[in-house]
Amino acid sequence: MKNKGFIRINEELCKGCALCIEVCPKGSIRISKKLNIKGYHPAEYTEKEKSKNRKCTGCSLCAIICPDIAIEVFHG
Amino acid sequence: MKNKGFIRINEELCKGCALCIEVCPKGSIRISKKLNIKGYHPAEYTEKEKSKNRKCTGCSLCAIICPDIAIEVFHG
Amino acid sequence: MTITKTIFSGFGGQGVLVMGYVLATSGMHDDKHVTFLPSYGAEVRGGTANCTVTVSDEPIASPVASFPDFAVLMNTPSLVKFEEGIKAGGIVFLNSDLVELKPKRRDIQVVSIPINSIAERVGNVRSANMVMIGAFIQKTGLVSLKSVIRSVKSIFETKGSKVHKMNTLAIEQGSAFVK
Amino acid sequence: MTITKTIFSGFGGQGVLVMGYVLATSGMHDDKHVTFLPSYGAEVRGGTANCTVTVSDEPIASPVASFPDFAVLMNTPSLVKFEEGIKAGGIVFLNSDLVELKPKRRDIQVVSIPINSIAERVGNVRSANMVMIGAFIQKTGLVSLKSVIRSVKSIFETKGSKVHKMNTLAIEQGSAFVK
Amino acid sequence: MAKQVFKRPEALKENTTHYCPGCGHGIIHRLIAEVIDELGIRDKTVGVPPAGCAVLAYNYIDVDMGEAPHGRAIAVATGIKRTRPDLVVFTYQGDGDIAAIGTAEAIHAASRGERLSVIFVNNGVYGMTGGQMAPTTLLGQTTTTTPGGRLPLRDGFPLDLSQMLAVAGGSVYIERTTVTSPKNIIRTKKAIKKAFQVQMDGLGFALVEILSQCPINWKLSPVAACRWVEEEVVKSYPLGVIKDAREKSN
Amino acid sequence: MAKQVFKRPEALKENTTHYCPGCGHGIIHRLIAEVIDELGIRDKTVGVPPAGCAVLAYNYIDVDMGEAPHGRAIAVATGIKRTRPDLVVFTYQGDGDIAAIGTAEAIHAASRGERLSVIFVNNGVYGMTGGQMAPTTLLGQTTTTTPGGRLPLRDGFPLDLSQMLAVAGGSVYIERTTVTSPKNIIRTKKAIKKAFQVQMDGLGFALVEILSQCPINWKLSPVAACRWVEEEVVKSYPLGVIKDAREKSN
Amino acid sequence: MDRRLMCGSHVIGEAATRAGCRFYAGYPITPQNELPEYMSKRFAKMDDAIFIQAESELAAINMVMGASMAGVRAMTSSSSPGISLKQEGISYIAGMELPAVIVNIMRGGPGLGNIAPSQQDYFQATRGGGHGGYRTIVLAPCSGQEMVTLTMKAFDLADAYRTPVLVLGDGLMGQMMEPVTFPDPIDPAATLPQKDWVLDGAGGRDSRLIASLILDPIDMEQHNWKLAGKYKAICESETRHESYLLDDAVLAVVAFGTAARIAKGAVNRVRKAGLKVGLFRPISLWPFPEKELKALSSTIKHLLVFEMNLGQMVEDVKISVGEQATVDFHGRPGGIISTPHEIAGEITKLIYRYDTG
Amino acid sequence: MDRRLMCGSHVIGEAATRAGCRFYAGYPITPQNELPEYMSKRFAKMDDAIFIQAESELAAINMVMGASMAGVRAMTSSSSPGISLKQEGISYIAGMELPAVIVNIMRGGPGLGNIAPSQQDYFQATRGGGHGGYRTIVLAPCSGQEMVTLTMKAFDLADAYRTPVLVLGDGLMGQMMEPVTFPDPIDPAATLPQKDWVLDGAGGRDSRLIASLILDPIDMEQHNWKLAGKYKAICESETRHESYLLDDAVLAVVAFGTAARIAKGAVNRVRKAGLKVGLFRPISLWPFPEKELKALSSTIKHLLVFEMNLGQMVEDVKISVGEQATVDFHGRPGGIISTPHEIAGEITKLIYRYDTG
Ligand SMILES: Cc1ncc(C[n+]2csc(CCOP(=O)(O)OP(=O)(O)O)c2C)c(N)n1
Ligand SMILES: Cc1ncc(C[n+]2csc(CCOP(=O)(O)OP(=O)(O)O)c2C)c(N)n1
Ligand code: SF4
Ligand code: SF4
Ligand code: SF4
Ligand code: SF4
Ligand code: SF4
Ligand code: SF4
Ligand SMILES: [Mg+2]
Ligand SMILES: [Mg+2]
Repeated sequence: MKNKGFIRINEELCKGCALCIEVCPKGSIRISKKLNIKGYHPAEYTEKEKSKNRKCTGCSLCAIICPDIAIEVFHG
Repeated sequence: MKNKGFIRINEELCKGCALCIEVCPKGSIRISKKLNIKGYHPAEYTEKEKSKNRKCTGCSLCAIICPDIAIEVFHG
Repeated sequence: MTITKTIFSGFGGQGVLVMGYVLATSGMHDDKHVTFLPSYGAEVRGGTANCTVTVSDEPIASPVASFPDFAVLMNTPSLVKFEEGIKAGGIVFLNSDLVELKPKRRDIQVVSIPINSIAERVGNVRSANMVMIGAFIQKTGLVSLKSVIRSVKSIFETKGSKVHKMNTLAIEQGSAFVK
Repeated sequence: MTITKTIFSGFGGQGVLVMGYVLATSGMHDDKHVTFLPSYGAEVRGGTANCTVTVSDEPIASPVASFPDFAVLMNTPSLVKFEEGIKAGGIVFLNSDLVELKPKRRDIQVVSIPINSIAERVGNVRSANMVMIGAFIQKTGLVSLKSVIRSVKSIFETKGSKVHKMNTLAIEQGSAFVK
Repeated sequence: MAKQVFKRPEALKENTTHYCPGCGHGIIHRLIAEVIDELGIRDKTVGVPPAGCAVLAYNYIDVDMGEAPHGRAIAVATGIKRTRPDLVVFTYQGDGDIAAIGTAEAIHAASRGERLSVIFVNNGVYGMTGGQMAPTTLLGQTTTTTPGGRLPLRDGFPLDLSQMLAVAGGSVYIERTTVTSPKNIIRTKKAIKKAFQVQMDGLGFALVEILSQCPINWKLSPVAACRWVEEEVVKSYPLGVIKDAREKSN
Repeated sequence: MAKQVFKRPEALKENTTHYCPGCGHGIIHRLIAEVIDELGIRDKTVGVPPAGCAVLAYNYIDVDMGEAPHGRAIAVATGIKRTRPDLVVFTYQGDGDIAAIGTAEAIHAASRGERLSVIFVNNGVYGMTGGQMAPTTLLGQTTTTTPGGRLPLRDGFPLDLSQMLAVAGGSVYIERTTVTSPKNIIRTKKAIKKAFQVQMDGLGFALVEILSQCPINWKLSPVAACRWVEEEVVKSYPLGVIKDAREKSN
Repeated sequence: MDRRLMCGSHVIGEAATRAGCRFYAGYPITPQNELPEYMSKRFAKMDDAIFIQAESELAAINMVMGASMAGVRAMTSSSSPGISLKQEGISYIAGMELPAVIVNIMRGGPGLGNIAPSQQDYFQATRGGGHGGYRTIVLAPCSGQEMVTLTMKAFDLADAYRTPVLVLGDGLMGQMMEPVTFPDPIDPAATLPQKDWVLDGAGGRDSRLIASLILDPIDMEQHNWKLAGKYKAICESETRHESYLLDDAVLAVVAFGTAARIAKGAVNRVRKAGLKVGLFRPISLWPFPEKELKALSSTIKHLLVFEMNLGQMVEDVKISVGEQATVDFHGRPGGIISTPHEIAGEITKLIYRYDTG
Repeated sequence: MDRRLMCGSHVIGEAATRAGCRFYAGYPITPQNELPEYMSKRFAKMDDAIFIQAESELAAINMVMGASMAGVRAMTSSSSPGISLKQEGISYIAGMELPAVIVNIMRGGPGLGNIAPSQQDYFQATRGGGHGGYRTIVLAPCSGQEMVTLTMKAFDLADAYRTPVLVLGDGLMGQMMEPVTFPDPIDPAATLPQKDWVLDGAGGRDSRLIASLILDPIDMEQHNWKLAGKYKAICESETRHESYLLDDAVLAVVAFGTAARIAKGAVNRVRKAGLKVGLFRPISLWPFPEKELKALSSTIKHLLVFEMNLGQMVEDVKISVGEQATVDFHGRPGGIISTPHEIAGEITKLIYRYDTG
């Protein structure tokens, strides 16, 4: 599907600040229950890269605000 | 005579800067030929305290600008 | 044993410094010599917080513990960092809810306690450190329970009696777990 | 005499430092050891300017003169200040146009010169210091006239030949007065 | 094939930062790195980090860096830039660094028109030392040295350094932005780029003041901290271009 | 009988000043002394002189005085005033003192609204040390450290500290005057009196910037120096009230 | 009396307040932020006490100068780099003979260094890091309780001699908590003698001047000799030190502050092993207890100086004992806190080297 | 070669320029205003040289820090109070191992003091007035010509050891004019070796860092031991002194800078009277010529230290000679310049006291 995107979150870089969640217009990110090695609950992407039903548009807003450059954004 | 004034210049306080001369509307002050102990040619009042023909009005402009408080002004 | 050193370590936010402070204050109430030394890495953010408490019958030379008698470790990185230094025969107190690794050394005693679970049962994860203190005191007998309760009460003085009750309960539960 | 100290003193603006500088440079040209030390009271305004020049056949220890051999005094306050310190047998050069007092000491030689009058005759009061230097050199023989002319020329290099001619004339007139 | 549309800029090293969760410093670092990449100046850029939370900026931004004493970044940068005018020199400074101890250095560099790009990260507190009052702290704001909140009579008023720098004859471009939302972040990046460009064009002193969030010392969640900037902080420090004399000095 | 209508104020000692002929410092000293006399506050005034030509101000103005290191007069005055709010504390500072080395102290005291009266004597050079460039030196002006005249690229632009201080939240009254003519001198005296009054009313920070003549370092006669202030200096430093927030802060 | 568990920085703050300190100006720097923070809270509750967070260390020391001119007991504090910035001000305070208390909670250096405990500013403190050859009294506590007594003493000495007094701690001293007790606070207005030199408005008296400018070299020299006389008096009356197990010792460790504390632990250790070793702890670093150490060296022939730096106090030790005793040095610069074990090792090595065991 | 009559401050400026100095930042202060003034004029005529009149001494030293990071030979200068303000910066420069030359034309103190020549900053210069236990090389010329050689040497040493070097003069040294000759200027671009650590943009290489922050105590300690190693090497290779008429002497005057010059005059005087007296003049104050003085004291048993202060170098002399020689001190603090006559009197007194005439 065109114009759709997905993101990858590096769990070990993430500090669970939730800013990405706040700005995502599609609600595609949430805080995970697990703890990473630094003791944070990282953000997790709620959609599947391969899924056709992704709401994520690849708008990059999450990545733009991520203070820890934990998010990579892809189109396609 | 009413409204007339005169000034006294303390020669040893004076540094001969000539600011008083510049501001005197009556031209009643000039630089003296003598040197004071500090090596300056002091200002001198050209009029006589007792004279009736004084032009000096006691306006105090000279005293106001004197940086060395070398001038006293009198009325009467 | 006249001089005992304990290290408390965990994430910032786990109340690690409060545990140390409670132990040191309690030692003081028991008329022992005590020192409390926080790690003060404030100029650099992140990482683990830790502190060292010394309780002694004699004046204390160094408040630092190269080889602590006891280590209270609230998370995995703390175990990684401090396991090696613990005195042979010493005791490690682990928060088994969060520490995923197992100590490798065989010459130390390991006390594993599901601190977070107990705390949640008591009513609030935030009292995890009180649970741990309860267990620690029970096991080591380093200071009197009475002094601990007194210390905790005074520390949380402004927080009201509800908090005090919960803290007391948490200490008791921790204590009970290792009894 | 292998080491000679001279003090130059007067109002700021009388070219006192230039006189000292001319003497020191001339000594240098004569291959002597020289030092020139200005009074550097720049942090406080007013008062007299003075400098000390030492001319010597040997390296100079102190550039300061507690007891100068010569004193060139361009105004009354300078005489008041320096008379006492002059070495017995020393020479005082006075600008008689401006110095109203007479030296009290009998053990020093006094050379009085109407510096300002001579300078005005030469064409400019501002060359008063050159008149004095001429007299000073003539009387003391401390440095060669040749070197003095050379020094003065180089100092006023940028001022052109007219100034140089006037300076040379002033030096000659000063010299002639005490010859 | 999936195409990557957002990735770490080249001028940013792959280290995890030491900053607290949600801290604005990380965002600002990335923006600087992106600007350096886009201008293609990594090989002629020199940065001067502050004493402040960003003291370790050199662990992240991958350019030559020379550390300055607290408050003296601009003086150090001046020494570098004057002797090597071909370099692009920027400072990165907190509000304590530039608006307290380094006030004189900032004002005089602006007055001299030093060709520097200053990234001024205003988070209203001394982050690194544990949240004491900064000159920029808001009235009423509680910090570890303003018990009960900042009182004007005791602690003074918030200081608007950028407005003061705008008075200086040599300052060419001054803008105030935030990094609290993607929109604001994009604006901030543009401002940073302009600040670099002003230097490269030899025009004079350029500064971007970024109102940044310090969740840990404000005792707010990162999201709430961003909101607080947008709702409260901007009242004392209005956003926008404070000075743009690029035409004039051209 | 002749009646004396102008005489030395009581708060001025009878010493000859060490200032050069025509220097503005002497006039300003007298004005301060007159204001102290008129307000009747000699017995509760403390002055803080600078390092600068006026370093010996205590030899002339007859009040308690405490000397400050160069540039720190305002900090010293703050220490005095805060612990003894009943006193009237003024500083007397040159442009090098307050606008160069003491910039930060001035700006932060203004921002804190310290209840001080600052007499800022701007003569555009470092008088005491022999006429070097000051931050306030005019463009093109030759000094002992600006051979060939001040060049903006090399030496920077003239600094307008008073305008910057006006930005500060705690500054209440700022005016710029001269002492080049009787009229201006009378205005200056009024300004000084206001600056004292603002402090006595507990309103905040007050400053009078006086453009003063330094004939010796400008290499002008005193009369020409006054003219130069009136014709040239005021172009860069316009006269008048720069800030008056007395109502507001009342 | 009430024992309280407090960190060193808080202890200093409380002790200063009880000693009548009513003005504090400072600027944050680790590892002493707890001190300005404490003062801000403590003074906020008092009517007559002023806390100012200054815009810089420079401003802070000069504010203290002003407060002292106005007659108030005043204090500032910082850590190493910030103390360097205060050097000009300290020189002025010394020159003007003003009392002031300056706290340095030392950290690792040079430069920005780190925030670990260190004793690298000994020279700066004892030789006057500023210009002009003045001296400052330097007191170096080694425990919380001693911080109480020495901080309070610092204010008394500052007033008595009209001179700046430094309290020299390090990150460990500042951060460590120990139980302490405080004496009752004094009321400065009621207790302290009036100062007849303060600036408080020339009411009914001639105007006063406090200045360090002395243009005439003759007067300046006289002033410096006067200061020298004062310094001599201080040297004669104000040396402080602790002797620990020295009576029968063949070797003495010489150490101050944190290092001394650790050294004491080491001495206890080696004593258990039968070695006759004691500790000489200078408490006043300036005036250095030179005579006392000299006297000691007539019987104890071996000294081991232990400092958390590259060797600074060791110079004072050498000057004190001349060739009467061997002087060895062990140093740890940069923030690693030695263990008593390590120092015991050094002691033992020396005992064997000199064969005095 | 061309001899020129120049004041010391101008001499330093010209020598620095000829040594390849291409950056100067400073702030006016008497008695060294002639130096920034000279630099402003000298550099105005050069294309590749930068003069900045900084807004303060603090800014100046930090600008020099930056210029040095960029690889340029850089200098600042001031007089005592201004040098105090530079202490933090000097500590950073030492910590970051940057070359820099700092000139202190000392004046009387403490505080604002006066502008007369003085040697009161010896401790500050030689012990590092800043924090962190670093050291700076300190060179003390005693004549115009030596100002030429030592100023130029200062730049070489600064580069060779990557360390700040102080040139220590006083008001007399700075103001006095003497004839001097200069060597040909070097072209720094052509003559000086490239520095492989400078900040000039990470083109074709990894990015570089110059910093003094070293958070880990282990690394910090290592860095300090590295500095200590460098300091040891400097002590071994870079002591400088002058011996004057010492071969047969029974008493030596020890003095530096202006004091040494006057002492030399005194020695000449008493020699004429038949007294066997010489002069030992430390030229490098740090490293202090300790070994050389120690060696001397095996034959010369009486030393008279003469300083224009209350006694500072005298400590180094005592440390050097231990009890091998008597050490007496004569000091003049505050700007009075002793006469050779006065010092000759002191010498004579001692000769009689020790009965070694
Ligand atoms: C001379 C000096 N004083 C104080 C410090 C301690 N210090 C380090 S960073 C800092 C202030 C940090 O605040 P800010 O500049 O606002 O940066 P932030 O941490 O908030 O980003 C201080 C006071 C220091 N390193 N050096
Ligand atoms: C720390 C320090 N730096 C420099 C000086 C030297 N100094 C004394 S006054 C002065 C500047 C004087 O200029 P300004 O403040 O404008 O006063 P003015 O003499 O022109 O009235 C300077 C640089 C000093 N005393 N202390
Ligand atoms: S790219 Fe846009 S839509 Fe996708 S997760 Fe990020 S913010 Fe949400
Ligand atoms: S913004 Fe970045 S750091 Fe924050 S939660 Fe999202 S991914 Fe994690
Ligand atoms: S009082 Fe007026 S008229 Fe009289 S001399 Fe002075 S200026 Fe002239
Ligand atoms: S103004 Fe005063 S100092 Fe100047 S000439 Fe007139 S009387 Fe003399
Ligand atoms: S303290 Fe504040 S500024 Fe510093 S890293 Fe944490 S959030 Fe960021
Ligand atoms: S130098 Fe200038 S400011 Fe100083 S006294 Fe002379 S004229 Fe006045
Ligand atoms: Mg901040
Ligand atoms: Mg000025």
